Amino acid sequence: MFDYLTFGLLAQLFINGILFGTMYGLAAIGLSLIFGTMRIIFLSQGAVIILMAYCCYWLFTLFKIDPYLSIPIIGLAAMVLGAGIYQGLFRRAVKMEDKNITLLIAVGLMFLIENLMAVMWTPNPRSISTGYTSSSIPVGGLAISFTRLMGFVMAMLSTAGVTLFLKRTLVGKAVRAASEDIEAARLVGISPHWVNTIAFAIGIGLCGIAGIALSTTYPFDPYFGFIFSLKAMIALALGGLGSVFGALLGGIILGTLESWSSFFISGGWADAVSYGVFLLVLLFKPEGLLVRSVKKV
Amino acid sequence: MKSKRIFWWFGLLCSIPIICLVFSNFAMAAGKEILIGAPVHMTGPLAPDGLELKWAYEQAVADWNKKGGIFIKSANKKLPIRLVFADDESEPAKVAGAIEKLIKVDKVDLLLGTHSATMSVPAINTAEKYQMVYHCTTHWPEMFRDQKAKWASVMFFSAVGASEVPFIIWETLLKKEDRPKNVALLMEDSPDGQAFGGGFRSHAKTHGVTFAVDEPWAIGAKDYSSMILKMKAKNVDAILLYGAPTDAITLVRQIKEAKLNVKYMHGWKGTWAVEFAQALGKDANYVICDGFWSEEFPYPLCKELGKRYTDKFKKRSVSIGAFYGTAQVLFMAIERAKSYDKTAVRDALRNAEYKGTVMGDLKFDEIGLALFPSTANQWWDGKQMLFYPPVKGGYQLKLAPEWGKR
Amino acid sequence: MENRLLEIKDLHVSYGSVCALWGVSLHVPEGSIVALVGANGAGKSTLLKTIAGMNRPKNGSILFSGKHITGLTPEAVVNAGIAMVPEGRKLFARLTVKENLELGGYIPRARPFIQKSLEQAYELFPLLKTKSNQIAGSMSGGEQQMLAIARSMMSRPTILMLDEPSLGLSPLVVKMMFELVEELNRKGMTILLVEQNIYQALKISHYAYVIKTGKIVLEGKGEQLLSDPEVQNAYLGTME
Amino acid sequence: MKNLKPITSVVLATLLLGLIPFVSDSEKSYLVYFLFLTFCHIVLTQGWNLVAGYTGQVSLGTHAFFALGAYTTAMIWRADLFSWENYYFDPVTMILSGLVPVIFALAIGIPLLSKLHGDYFALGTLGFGEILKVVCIKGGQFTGGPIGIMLPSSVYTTMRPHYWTALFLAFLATGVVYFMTKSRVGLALVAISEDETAASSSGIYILKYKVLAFAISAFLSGLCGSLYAYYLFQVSPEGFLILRWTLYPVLMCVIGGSGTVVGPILGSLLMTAVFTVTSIYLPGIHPIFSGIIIILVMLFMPNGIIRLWKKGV
Repeated sequence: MFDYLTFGLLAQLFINGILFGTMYGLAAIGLSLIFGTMRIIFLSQGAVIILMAYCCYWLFTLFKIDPYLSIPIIGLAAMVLGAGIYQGLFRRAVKMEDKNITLLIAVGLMFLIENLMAVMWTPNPRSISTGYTSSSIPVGGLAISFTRLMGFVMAMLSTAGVTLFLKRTLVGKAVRAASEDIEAARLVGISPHWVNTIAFAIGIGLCGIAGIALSTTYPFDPYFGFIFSLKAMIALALGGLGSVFGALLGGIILGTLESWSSFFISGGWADAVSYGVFLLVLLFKPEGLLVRSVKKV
Repeated sequence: MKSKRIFWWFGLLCSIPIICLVFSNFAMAAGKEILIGAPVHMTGPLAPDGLELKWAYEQAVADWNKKGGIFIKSANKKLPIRLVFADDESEPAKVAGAIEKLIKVDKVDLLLGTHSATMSVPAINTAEKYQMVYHCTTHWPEMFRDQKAKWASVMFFSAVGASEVPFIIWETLLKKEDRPKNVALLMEDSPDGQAFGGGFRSHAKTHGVTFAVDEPWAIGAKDYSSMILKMKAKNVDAILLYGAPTDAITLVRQIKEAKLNVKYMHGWKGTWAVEFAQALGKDANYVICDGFWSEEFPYPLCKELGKRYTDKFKKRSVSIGAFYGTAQVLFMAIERAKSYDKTAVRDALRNAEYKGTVMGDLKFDEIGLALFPSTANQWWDGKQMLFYPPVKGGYQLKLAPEWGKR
Repeated sequence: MENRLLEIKDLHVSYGSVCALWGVSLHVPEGSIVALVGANGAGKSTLLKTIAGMNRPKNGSILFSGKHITGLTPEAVVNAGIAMVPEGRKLFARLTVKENLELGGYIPRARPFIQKSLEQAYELFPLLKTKSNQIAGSMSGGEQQMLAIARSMMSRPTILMLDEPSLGLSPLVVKMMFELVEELNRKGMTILLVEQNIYQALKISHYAYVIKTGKIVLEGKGEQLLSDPEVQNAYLGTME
Repeated sequence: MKNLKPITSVVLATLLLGLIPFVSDSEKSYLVYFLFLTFCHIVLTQGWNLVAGYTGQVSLGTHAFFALGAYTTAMIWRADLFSWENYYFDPVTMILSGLVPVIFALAIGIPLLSKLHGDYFALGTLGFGEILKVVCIKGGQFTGGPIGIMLPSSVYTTMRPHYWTALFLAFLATGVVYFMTKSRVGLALVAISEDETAASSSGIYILKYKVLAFAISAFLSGLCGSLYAYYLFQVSPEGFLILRWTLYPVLMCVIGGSGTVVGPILGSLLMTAVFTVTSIYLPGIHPIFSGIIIILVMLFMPNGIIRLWKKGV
């Protein structure tokens, strides 16, 4: 039945899965910070990614700025936007016990962003077409998509950057501490609002990077993003909370899973397989596949 | 105390819309105009199509009103047409609400249809409940027949008929040695994709073609490399695909990245949008798209409609004529019935022929169904060039060379 | 007279409609150990949390070195110089020992001295230095309590509040813990100690308050209370 | 006496609302459709309220149970399961459409609720809905694939049965929530949402009550799905298995005031009115306004309208 299977094909399938999964991974890292510190089910993340993709598109068509050169501009703008979203929308709500409120604010924000984009840029799909769009690099008989490779590199660099920030700087350590136990963090003098603002800024900043990676690889329309919110959530659950690298790896596992299941079963079932695995993980190892259980003190 | 006041304010705010709804049955100036309602997608994922539909309906109304409207016997004069729209939010459950609103709040006389089969089924069901004329396009005749609607009418092509197009093209326009040997069928997991898929499979049998790859295509999937690898492994040289524009763009990009050489790529729905060509640039060349209509059709008004569309949207369309034609046929039916009474208009749309529309001559059967042929166009430098049905002295189909040799 | 470092006047705290503290007044002189003892649910932890800024009092005032700190955020209270070792230690279990300590010095006042404070902490607890890269959650209970105290010392406080430091520890470690508290006090630290282990707490404290259902019912010198028949009957009878 | 007052007023209001189709022509007035929609929303919202408002578990699977109910109705009808003449508003079909979701709720509820807390339960139920969607799209003849199952719309005569059934279901849902909260079960549920460890130590077998609440919620959603299938005459993944059928109830419940009996009713009425009116008067841009309204309400009235009122009294 699978007589056309060769080693090269499998290798290509594997690489594609990894490259594709980093996209989910990027979104999942951002989510792990936001969800980790504030327990917000931030469904508007996909919409923000698309918003950033539109910004990238704008810079490209209006000012002829190459998408990869716009990383610093968009990254910074996204961070400011993230801080603004926290201060404007979530500052009051995170204090409240009821998690539904933050969930609903996120939903409201999603409606708002999606439809604002539809009014501003029309609902027609947009895409960025450059010299390197749909070009690929041949490596030993395999073809590796250039834009996706760049996406992978960007994901790796930003994961490394965020990891360094969280591990090496005092503020980063404070973010990790707050995501573990916000009450204890307050008792050592960590201001939750400051930490949350930073978590949001980085989380949305990563959305900016994901937006650039997306806009160079895919065409997009205002409603394109929701699936990313869902998949990022799954990647996060696979990787486990509280670990940046885990979130990235969760995304890569998800991507590989989808790419293999759509090859061996059929394209339509890929989603069902990934959700099924997600449910199984939640049932049998809810702390995530990659997390060593640390006993709560 | 203060909170209590807020509550009363809130109660007031809450009751205003409800009162609005109750008393919005404003008496219409009956006999002064013909009021036609149309649900369209103004928001949601299908909004791009909805906005074109809206524009085309508005054009048709403006054209008729320029002529003074339509002669109505009971008023003994020409009455102008007025259109009201309702947003169906690209959602089957909401299209029902939109039609309820058009019938009950706006009290429309007749309905023009929304777009896409997913929406048409509940739309027709709802219109049927109120015995309201519902005249639409882009709804599959096979499904329409199943619905046994008494008040709706459809003008479209059948998926079965349209899906024969590629086989006819291969047999009539290509030399024997050029005909594809390993064909891949990629059909979107949607009612439309499934309808087409069934058509392709049955025609493949009669034309002696077997599909090397037959894959359903999940809507919004982002990675097609598995599919492409499968096609590569099976030496596919022709692809028939049905999918949304974003998905089709992604697919072609990934096909190029994977260096899969296909000499004949024929897409439905997703490949005709101008965004497809914009996103792909030169890579869109050689890709074939379907169409409902072409401004190169030898029918009246086609050239002008195409020009108006290009002036407004700065692009060409292969669909706008079908939308315009839908409204045009409804107005012709009112004109023929000399009345906008719904029974009269419905009867005028059954067992009737309408000549000289932008879609050519249309013949409605006893259930209110008219078929027109589907077209095939090839992208060439940003333009969809009509090559099927062949027009004299028109564009000739080109087969795609390898990616490196373009 | 004595210098009242921390003074609490007529404090009322309630959770929703449930009143937890009814007009509590007490004061902690500089350089002393003051113990606050009482049964489970008497309101001891509520009082500490209110001082730390985690609860908002309904009425009354908290003065620190003569300044009002009532209603400040926990961050501001720590920055003012009041450090708290919470009940159950509340370490950052997934962070390393060193990271836990560094975060102890997070507040602006202490941040410039982090390196120095770290050395001092290692000096006081040599064990922590050897385990500095270990994950905090993997240590034993006694070690964790040590870390919790060391972490709060990192903020260079003027007063240290300990909430049930002996909870869940073996008798030998409990003994060590109280010795440690005394040692800290000898080095000049003012300490407010909340304990259920009343005998030990009263033994080391200079002054003590007994709290019952949200009110102070008795107060006096530690040893004095220890020999008070009422205290003996009510609290110590059940103790060894 | 005091306890009877709310019951009698609700019964009276229901009876009065039941008279509306006699006053206002259901075939000509938009009001009847609007109220029908509102009642459907109330049923779903009360169902969600039972799980989230009273046990503190956020379920994002309402649309899955709603769709299961609709599919059950459509399948029974299509397969002519009982060889009856009429499946249109057939009580047995409707009750079965409520029970099938209950089976699924038990199947996923027991493992999910015993293992997961809070956010993971939300994600788990969301995952269940997505799996169901793929299964329905790929289900071939059995589920009708992406087209779904078409029902014979010729049986429709008037909207009155839809209206009355929706009203009855809304009344039923509200009644269920009311009696659940007044009974021992209800007290247990509130205890769960307040403090899980305390509730478990005081001897309440948490899982049983959580699963019970979840199952009743699925039952209500399934009934509502069945009713909506009778309205739309086509059961398709795009019409029923979309997240909106979950987000709307969540929104309406929280805006009205979750964990109360009257809050969800107010929330459903208000939000249905807001969505309808904005859709009519601001076509094309109304989701922007809906988004802004959601955010504003959550920022300034996070505990719901009902609590605003209670504070004032």
